[in-house]
Amino acid sequence: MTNQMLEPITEQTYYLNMGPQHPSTHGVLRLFLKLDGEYIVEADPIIGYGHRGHEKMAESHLYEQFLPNSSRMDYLSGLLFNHGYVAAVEKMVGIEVPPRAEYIRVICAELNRISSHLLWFGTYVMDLGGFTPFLYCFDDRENILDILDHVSGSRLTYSYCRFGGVAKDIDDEFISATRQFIQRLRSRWDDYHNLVTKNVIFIHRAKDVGVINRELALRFGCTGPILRGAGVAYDIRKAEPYSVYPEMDFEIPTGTAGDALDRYMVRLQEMEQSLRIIEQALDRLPDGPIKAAVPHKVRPPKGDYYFAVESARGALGFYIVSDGTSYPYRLKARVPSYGNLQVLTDVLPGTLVADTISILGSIDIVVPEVDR
Amino acid sequence: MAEKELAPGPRVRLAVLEEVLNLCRANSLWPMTFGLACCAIEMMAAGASRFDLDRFGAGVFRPSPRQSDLMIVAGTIAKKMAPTIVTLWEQMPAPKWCIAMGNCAISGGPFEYDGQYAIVPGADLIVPVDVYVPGCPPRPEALIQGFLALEDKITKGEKRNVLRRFKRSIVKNR
Amino acid sequence: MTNQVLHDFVYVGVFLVVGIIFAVIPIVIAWFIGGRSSGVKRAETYESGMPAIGSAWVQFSVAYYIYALIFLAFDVDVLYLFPVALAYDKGFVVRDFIEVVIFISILSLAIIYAWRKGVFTWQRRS
Amino acid sequence: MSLEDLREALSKIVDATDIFPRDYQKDGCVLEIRAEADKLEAVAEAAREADFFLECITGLDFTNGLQVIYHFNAFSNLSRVLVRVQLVRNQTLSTISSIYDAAIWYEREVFDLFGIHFDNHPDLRRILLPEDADFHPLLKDFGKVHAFRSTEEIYDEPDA
Repeated sequence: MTNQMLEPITEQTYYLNMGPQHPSTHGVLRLFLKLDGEYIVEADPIIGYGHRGHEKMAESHLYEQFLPNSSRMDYLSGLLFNHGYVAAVEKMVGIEVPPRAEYIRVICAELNRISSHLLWFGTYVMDLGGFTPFLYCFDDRENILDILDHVSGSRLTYSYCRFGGVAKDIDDEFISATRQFIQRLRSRWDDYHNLVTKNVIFIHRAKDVGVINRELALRFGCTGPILRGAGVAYDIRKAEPYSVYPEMDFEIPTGTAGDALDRYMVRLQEMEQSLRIIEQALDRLPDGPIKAAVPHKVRPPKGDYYFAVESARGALGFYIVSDGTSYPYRLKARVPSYGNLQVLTDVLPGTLVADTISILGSIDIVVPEVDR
Repeated sequence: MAEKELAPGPRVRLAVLEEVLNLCRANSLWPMTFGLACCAIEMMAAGASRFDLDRFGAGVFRPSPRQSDLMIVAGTIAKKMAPTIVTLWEQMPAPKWCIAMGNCAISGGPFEYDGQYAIVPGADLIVPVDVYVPGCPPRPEALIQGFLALEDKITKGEKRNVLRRFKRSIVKNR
Repeated sequence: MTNQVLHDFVYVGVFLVVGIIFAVIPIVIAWFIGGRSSGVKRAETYESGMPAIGSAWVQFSVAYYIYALIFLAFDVDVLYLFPVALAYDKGFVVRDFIEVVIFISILSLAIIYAWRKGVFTWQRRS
Repeated sequence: MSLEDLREALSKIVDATDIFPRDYQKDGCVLEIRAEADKLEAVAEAAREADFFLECITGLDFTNGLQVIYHFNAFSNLSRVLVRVQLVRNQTLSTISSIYDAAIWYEREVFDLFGIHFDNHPDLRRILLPEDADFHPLLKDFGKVHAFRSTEEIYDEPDA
């Protein structure tokens, strides 16, 4: 009985808000952590700080008016979202897109994927403490932004894909700049590998950290580099081929253990595959019109449609219910980061606070895409 | 926002000293890393190697409001985020300025329509804004133009900012 | 007390007073000319913009305490090196060098011991 | 093929009239199942056995009641399955978060935006809107929308 009295009644767990304003949450994500010293007992990602109400907005706007919204959901792969939304509506209405426009869309989509992966690479390594790769990557990324700016007019939030094709034709300057960029980025790979992949500190921070195996990815609905890091070769460009991807020959890189290092390697190899796609698309670029004849106000027939596209973060799907008018009745964007982020509630408990930064960085989310 | 009660100024105001201090403050603005949405990426691009903000002494992005004297509201202000922005603004030490970057921070931008339930249409409804940088997202050069405009505001005139080599005013003798 | 000794203490006294003044003056100046910010949440603890939940005065693991001890081991070590630096190479250069090396190696034994015991590794609990 | 064994597993749960094969090219899913609210858990259990993952849960608001759409997909080609559950105005639905953990957030989002309650959900609270919000935005009677239709007007075949 006596030592019962000596038992100090003190609270053990410490609540920490890795809150909306934090350098490594890549936006306004709030991680509410229950800590026991350095170890995380429970993690609850609280989202909604970047919620703009895209889906409600779609219900009172024309299909054309929702075009700018589509690239502002995930502004890092804006063109992929744009392509997804436009292709979904085209499939509903049954518009036939000329081949040249399809090739241009694939080239620009892959360029946008590379720029999204480059930004992820820079900010991920900066979260782990290395500042120089951030400057290398932004330097490369600026080249892509110049190329896409030259043809679409904007650097980040594109409305380049239109119903029936693309807004502007690409010219020789675009093609030569892209070929130059491919050479330049290929010469960069060994810089990145020497600077980061072979760096022992980075390996210690990323190896066996945040292991997400196939079963966990299936339970949480994770897609994209997280799923491919766990060893599942699931890529919408191969699983549900769209546009001219069936004519491109590229592999889907996969990891084995599903830890942060595997996700890192998968994304780097994906950038190389995207370069291969761009090269093949440039070689086989057909001539011809870049936009099909499309009614001014698109009026899809009644019914519900689902169209999936592979965005830089995973399987992006647009589920549109149309009531025959030129306003969508309901538009649901199935964003990959929503499932990817939720896996944190299962992966984080038991790890260190320092590992949270590495896991969150390796999952690569964009918060306004999660919040829609 | 209620009539903005002016923050009490310094107890003793020495004109010459104030001018020298403003010259130093203008040329070493420390912004707070506080990106909400797409404009944050352009802010990072402005801080990166091509559009280097360090040329204006403003490249030191401090994560905590306690060590920064400039808040860049870069992105859409959701209603859930508004109280946090006000808290961060109040936790910043005295000589502090605010740049509203992008149309969402200026007036709600592309997401403002009647029936919008989720965003605060404009940062000036919750925090006193000094410089507005329009664009969706504004290019990094536009953000740098905003920085130069803020520096002129602090030193009350471009000609008095002797430490600066980049002339913002296009018209020669403004 | 011969006035020679008193004379020495004057130096110490002056040094002390100047030190204190040198520390206090910037605080006073800042109090006068510094700007003042206002706001309800101005004095709250900064936790990424959120109100802090729960108190920080909780029991935490002993590993932090051991870190502090190890830091102390080397901090005191540096303290002793200051006087050595003053009287270092006045003759007997080799002897002084060896003495300092022995002194530092004995103290760094504490670090090696702690390292072997695995204090620095944070196991990841599954 | 996991889609085949899912199809005959489902035929045991839901009577055959409610399973419609759909043409992938036209509307993106291969199979549509119209399930009642109480059969939902059995359908989710069958999907989990057939190695499908929960792609998303969507809420729909019609004049004659609400609908909740579950999309399941597999890590293989062209195998998206759509499960449609018709609800009356404030009928509660049973949660499938014990089978698919992804459902925890999807159901919280549907509750937050539509007000549909999922009973024995681990922590059913708002996820996107501020905690003190008292409205469900995506309902058609909230704010400005273009049209408020009934299910018959949207889906041609008569409601089963």
